Amino acid sequence: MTDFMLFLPELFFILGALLFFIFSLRKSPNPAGFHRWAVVLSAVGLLITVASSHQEGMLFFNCYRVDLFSQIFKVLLALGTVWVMFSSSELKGIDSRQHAEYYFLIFVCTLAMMMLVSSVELLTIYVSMELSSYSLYLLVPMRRGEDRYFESGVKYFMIGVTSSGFMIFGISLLFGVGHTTYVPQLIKALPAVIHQPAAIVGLVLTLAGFFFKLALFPFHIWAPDVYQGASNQVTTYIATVSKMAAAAMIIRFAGLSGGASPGLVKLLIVLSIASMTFGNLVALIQKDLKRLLAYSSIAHAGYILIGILTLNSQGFASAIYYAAAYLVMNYSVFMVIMKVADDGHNLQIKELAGLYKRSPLLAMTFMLGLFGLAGIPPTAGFTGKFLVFAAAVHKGYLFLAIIGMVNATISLYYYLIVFKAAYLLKPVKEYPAIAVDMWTRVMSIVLVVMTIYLGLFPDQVVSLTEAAARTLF
Amino acid sequence: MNSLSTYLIISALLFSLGLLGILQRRNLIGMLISVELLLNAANLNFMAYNRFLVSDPVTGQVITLFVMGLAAAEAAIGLSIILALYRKMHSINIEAAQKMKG
Amino acid sequence: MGALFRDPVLLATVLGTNIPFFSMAVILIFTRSNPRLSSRISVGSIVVSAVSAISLLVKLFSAPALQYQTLWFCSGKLNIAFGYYLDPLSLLMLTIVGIVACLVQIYSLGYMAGDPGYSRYYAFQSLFAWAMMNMVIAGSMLQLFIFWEMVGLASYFLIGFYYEKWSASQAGKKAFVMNRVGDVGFFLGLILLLIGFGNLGIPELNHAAVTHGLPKGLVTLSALLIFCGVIGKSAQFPLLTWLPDAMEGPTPVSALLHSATMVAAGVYMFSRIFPFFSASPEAMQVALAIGTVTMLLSSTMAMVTYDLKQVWAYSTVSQLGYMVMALSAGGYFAGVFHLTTHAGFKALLFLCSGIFIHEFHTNDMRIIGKKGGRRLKIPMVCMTIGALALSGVPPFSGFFSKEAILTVLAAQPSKIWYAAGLFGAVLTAYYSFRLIFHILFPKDGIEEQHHHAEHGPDAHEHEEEHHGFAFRAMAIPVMFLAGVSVVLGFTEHGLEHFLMRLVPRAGEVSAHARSAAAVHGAVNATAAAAAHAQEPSGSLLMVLGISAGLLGITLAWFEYGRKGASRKGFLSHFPAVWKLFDLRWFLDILYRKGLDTFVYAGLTSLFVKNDRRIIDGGIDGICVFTEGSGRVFSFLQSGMLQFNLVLMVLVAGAAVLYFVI
Amino acid sequence: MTAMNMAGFPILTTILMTTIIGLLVIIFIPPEKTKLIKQVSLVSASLGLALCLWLYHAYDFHKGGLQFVERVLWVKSLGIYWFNGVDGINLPMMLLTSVVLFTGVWTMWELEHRVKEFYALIFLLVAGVYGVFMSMDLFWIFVWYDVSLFPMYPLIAIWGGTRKEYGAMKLTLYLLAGSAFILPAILFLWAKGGGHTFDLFMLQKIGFSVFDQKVAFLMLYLGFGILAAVWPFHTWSPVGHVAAPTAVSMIHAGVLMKLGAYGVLRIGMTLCPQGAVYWSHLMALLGTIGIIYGALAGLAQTDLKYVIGYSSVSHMGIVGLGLATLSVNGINGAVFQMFAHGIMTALFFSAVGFIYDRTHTKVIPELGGLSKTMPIASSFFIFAALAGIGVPLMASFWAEFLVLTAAVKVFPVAGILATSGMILSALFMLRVVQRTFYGEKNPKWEHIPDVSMFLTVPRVVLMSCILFFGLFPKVMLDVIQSTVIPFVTRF
Repeated sequence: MTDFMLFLPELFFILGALLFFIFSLRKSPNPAGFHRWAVVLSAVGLLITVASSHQEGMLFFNCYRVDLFSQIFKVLLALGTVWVMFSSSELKGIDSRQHAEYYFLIFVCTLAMMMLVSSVELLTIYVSMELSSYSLYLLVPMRRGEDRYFESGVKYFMIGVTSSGFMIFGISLLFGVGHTTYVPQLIKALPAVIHQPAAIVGLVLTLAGFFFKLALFPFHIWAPDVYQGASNQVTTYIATVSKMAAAAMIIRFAGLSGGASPGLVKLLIVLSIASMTFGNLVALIQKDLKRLLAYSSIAHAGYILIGILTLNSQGFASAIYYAAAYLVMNYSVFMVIMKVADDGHNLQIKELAGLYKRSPLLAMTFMLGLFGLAGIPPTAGFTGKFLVFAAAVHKGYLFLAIIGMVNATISLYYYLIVFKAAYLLKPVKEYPAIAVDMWTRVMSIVLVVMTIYLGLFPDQVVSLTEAAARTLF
Repeated sequence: MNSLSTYLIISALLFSLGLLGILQRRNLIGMLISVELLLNAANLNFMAYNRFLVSDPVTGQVITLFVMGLAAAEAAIGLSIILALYRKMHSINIEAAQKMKG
Repeated sequence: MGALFRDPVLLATVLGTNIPFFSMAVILIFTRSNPRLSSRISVGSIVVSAVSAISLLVKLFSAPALQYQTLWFCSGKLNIAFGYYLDPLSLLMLTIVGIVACLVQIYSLGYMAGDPGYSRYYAFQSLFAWAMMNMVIAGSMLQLFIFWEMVGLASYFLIGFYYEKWSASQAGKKAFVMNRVGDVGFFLGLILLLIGFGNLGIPELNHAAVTHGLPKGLVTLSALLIFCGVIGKSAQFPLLTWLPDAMEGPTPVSALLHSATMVAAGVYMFSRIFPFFSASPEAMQVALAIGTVTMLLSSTMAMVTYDLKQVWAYSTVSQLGYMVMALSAGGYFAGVFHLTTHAGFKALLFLCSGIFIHEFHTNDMRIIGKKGGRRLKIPMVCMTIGALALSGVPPFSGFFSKEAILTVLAAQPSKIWYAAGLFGAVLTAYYSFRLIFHILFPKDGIEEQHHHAEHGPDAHEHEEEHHGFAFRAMAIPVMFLAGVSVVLGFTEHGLEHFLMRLVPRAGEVSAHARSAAAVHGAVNATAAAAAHAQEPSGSLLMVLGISAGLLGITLAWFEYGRKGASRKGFLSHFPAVWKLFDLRWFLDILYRKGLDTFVYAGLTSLFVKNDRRIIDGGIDGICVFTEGSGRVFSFLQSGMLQFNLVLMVLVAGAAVLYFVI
Repeated sequence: MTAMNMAGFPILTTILMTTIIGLLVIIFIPPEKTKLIKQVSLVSASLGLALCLWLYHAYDFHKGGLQFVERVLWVKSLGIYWFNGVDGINLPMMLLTSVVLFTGVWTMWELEHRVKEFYALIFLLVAGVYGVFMSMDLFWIFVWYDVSLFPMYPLIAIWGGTRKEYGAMKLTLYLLAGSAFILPAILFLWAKGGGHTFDLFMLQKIGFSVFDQKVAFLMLYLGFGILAAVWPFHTWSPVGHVAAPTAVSMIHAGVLMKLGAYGVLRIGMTLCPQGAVYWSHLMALLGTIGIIYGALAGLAQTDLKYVIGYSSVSHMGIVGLGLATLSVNGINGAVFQMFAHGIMTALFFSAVGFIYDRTHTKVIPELGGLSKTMPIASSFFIFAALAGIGVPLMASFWAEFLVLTAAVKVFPVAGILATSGMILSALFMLRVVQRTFYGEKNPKWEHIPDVSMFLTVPRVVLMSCILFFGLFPKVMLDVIQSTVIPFVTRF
């Protein structure tokens, strides 16, 4: 019975998925109804997740661990899902006949990721990883019309399967050197044998799979096309929710080497620097807002990695915090995008012109989101960066902090350009004022408050993340 | 000739072949097949390790079965996407899909 | 605060010196729109100051030097005091300033009547009076420097009073900046003393200098630096060119600032810390040389110009040169005495020429002569008196002071200084009477017809103007000053006694007396030498002095005075020399060129370019480079899937290799 | 968060709150009620001013040290404290901030374009400034520092003048690039200090190794130096000021530039005395170059605001030189100069701002003879120019006097060069005054009204500040040196 309680959130999302599966069998689609269902279900899901956030225990022959770490990420996943569901009210990007499937796949994907963050056994990890990927493979090409965007689906798929191939091969090597598939035992076993090439190569290849999900350089190559190609809601989902899971898994696996391999750390440092720099530099020249955010997400992956590569609880905690902050800020940006481009087209930067007139509230949310991403206080983004760099410097990587800050300055340039579009530019043609319903108002205010609150009063959250990080060791 | 390393080398070869195929084939189907090679290389690893090193003989085989299953699913999804692409672009050549860049 | 009212002296001092400031504030803030009221306020306040100054002089005539001081602020070990130091010298100077300022302001009532900037004029006059008086009674060198700067500021405003005229504002700027050049030296000297000695109190400084409480090098260096201040303020060589330009200001201003008070400030400061200076013979020698050069140069310049005010300006410079010579030759009293007399007759001369200018609306002595300048009896007579005093003809005041100076110079080991002094005296007499004769006996008589023309409708108002308020306002001060220049000379011994009287008290160990002792210590050394050199040839010197003056006058007479004189001046035979003198020995051109080439064309443009091109260019370049590299990197993200996969695999492979090997 | 020795009423937090609450109130006022917005902002600004004046008066400089301390544990795991307090160094800065804010808000009374956002951003900015000055915790100092920087972008880019978007972008990126050095330096010190406190004074007790001090101080000096317009990082200052609207220039040149110098003093010299000693020659060199360079480059400018921008460079050079001497007088002078220059520049910009609003040009040749048409406005500018020249009995004279005294003592050559800079500053200030206000009356500005009584008030406040502290420097120096004297014992 208690096991059942431990598994409750996942079970709930399974039920939700099933429900939408049934809906998808119906002849007459009813988008509004589906949306209402989706919001309610996901909201309940969130509540359940939160309620069960302090449970601990093992399931399925110790393949499945429920602890603070996993539960925090589950909460984040559920939260992201709720938000995406919330913003799916006008799902113009997707044919209304496919709405049910869309919700179904989203639920499945969230479920898979929830399982991912709690599973501590290689096969389980692989399976749930694949499950989430498959649903995303299907979600991305769902975009209606837009033939020129279709190729992004193919690219996403090909790159995805390749990197999953890497991953399973890496897992096989780990299995070979560790003689077990249980992560806790691996953590004990690996540091001893980490100097064997097989072990470290296996670890790297395994991580590659997660890097792919996190869109870390050089596994980022799908990100720009997918962000641009997928419908706004799906992009939002990929940009926010699936990042959480990836971050969680990298944190779990980076710990495997137990810090016994300086080489691995070097590799991670190189990757994080490359990722930050590449993402920011290429973002400078983007015109399409979603594509720009794709590159910025690549850069942010680099920042998260800085926290992780310290391989100590403080660093992991900061990474978790950063992930959470990133979820909030990124969503507040995307929400505004979805509102502004309510017919589901791809928003160009210049289309934001005069946003401050069309809807001051959205403009403010947007601004705070951007400044958060740029890491300007007093937003959550700043505090996240601060914690990450603090961890790095504390470990002795001063140069990482400097490079990170320089990158932050570069990134500020393009965030300011977007900000300028929203606040300064006179619109070329007169756009209508944006209809903002009550829920959106509430949502924007919630987001603004969260951004500021996390930025100024990080105390509880930080201590929570540290408690979570400690469970990994 | 029946040592672990033999199998490992073979799987490594498989893996490299698969990789080569992915990078070199322009035909999407071909790429998909090469991906299967990657997975099979992994499978071979699992079996080999399982046979030579690991105490509990089940694990590897179970994993292999799982991977096969997933591979099948993957193929299904992949083929469906390729089909859709063919419908839109009348080609299953990856070169047809390189408009998005920069 | 209580002390202020308990002590009448202090009260008089504070009130007398600061009331002009309040009048300025009141005028600027409230009564700008009401000229009459403004002038009344200003004149009233200056009268108060003058009266209080005189009463102080009388009250303290035989009292010991008084010193009031209180802590202004302290920073670390640095204690800056604010205080007054009332000794004979400062009292004398205070009186001079008070009286001259008072007279000039009264004079201005007439001269400036109807000027649009009437109120502004009086505001700045008050500002000047305030600054000058405070400078005079300052208790410490720093305080002196501060008000010294304020004096400079006031003169900046007064010179540039007609700011619509480009040349006027230019002159103001020039004066201020050139003064600044000197002041930087002054300031550095003070800082040096502050670091080396730690106290800038005037009595303390003098005492330390006399009792050799200061290291020799420090004294010399700081004395030289401080002397830069004198050079700037008293328009000594090489910074003398601002003063003639300063004549752009209204004539009363020239009379006040650039004859009697402001430019005298330099000399005053010199004599203020005279013992300190005299502790370093080297510095004194430099000063002596500079004074001499200045004196000769400027008198040569005065010989060629036809502009009334210019002549007096140059002569002012040369007279200041005299004073500096006197002081640096050790003639403390001689210098101060000449300062006093000069203040009298130079103010007189300027005010007289002011009347002419006001009357004939021109500065050119020839035209004034033509138009019948000599008809204006009062100014003509007074000006002649002034000129006589200037050229050192007995019994006018100038004679006595110049004699004193020459005596001191004669006491110098090398006689060259004395010769220079005499030669200067000749030149002085020459150029001043050149001017007088120009007006008295114009080239071909007075243009009668012109005068007849004046006998027309406007003749009445002409008459009336002679006896109108304006004329009276101008005439009274002039006559007063003329009287002063006649009698002042005879007070020599009284003044000497007054200035030196504290000497017998030197024995007492009172803080105030000490400085007097210092003065004495320094003075009687030289004075003794002077006396020793003087005894055999005292009368000879006097004869020489007088004859020098008369020689100059006769020379002028032969050239400009007598019937059928050429009225050319012997210099006109040497056009090159004439040009040289006329262009102020090319000093101005030199400065202009230097400023243009080194500062404007050189450093400034270089720096501006550097900012635009290198620094800013560099920054912008970095930005451009960053964006460009963004473009380059974006090629990594090619549309071709497999290219991207290759990239991915390569990196992964590289990582793997890195670990395997 | 557990309260620790919360000393009585949190006056400092209240001062901070006056701006933040003002900000919130403004956000909730509908944008069309401009009058109300202005009134609200003026009220909250004057509230801050009153509190700061009271604070200044209540500070006991005989006791000295840190007073009105508020200390609350904020983030346990990192050792971040909500830790505010005033001492002789930041008290004048607080006062300066409040004065400039007050006058700035008043000066912009005639603003009509997007009033609400303007005042909101101004208050955000000033909240940051107050925060930096009052806070004694490295984390908060940095947070407030950034908070005070980024509103500059919209403020310049929306309400600015010449090349506003270029100027805004340049200034913002430039200054935030500075913080790319500051944050790592702060974290470095924190980590070297054991990584359990950001409290300035707890860190001060930990003796950092000399090498660490050198590294950290250099980074801090570079980072903060950019904002203090240290040569050669000064070029943003003219460009930015030219672009910025009046009140923003006032606050930026008057207060924000001081943040840089303050940061060097507060963090760098407090935590890394050895580093400061090691780098002091560099500081002196750059400071002196700044003084001369700024004045000379200013000579050639034709835009009023450019001129002022360069004069700021020159004056901040004096601050730098003063800090470099590491002596009581030098630092006293530097802090005093920060205050004096702040007030002075504010006056400059408010005068220029008025002229610009009326004539719509800042180009000196186009102006000229202005003192005929607008005597009062001109007199403001001329007054400021005199203060800039360093005329005695104005606050900046004392500052320069102290700094130069110390400089001649410690770095004779630099000191003498800096002193001769007085000539240059006189030259170029008077040149500007002459070309702008003197000369023939310009018929173009014939019918321009002069400053109204109402708009005179803020300028008069500033002028009286300059005069007051010029006549009674004691009032300020006693406060400053109460902290500085113990401060310099550590060099």
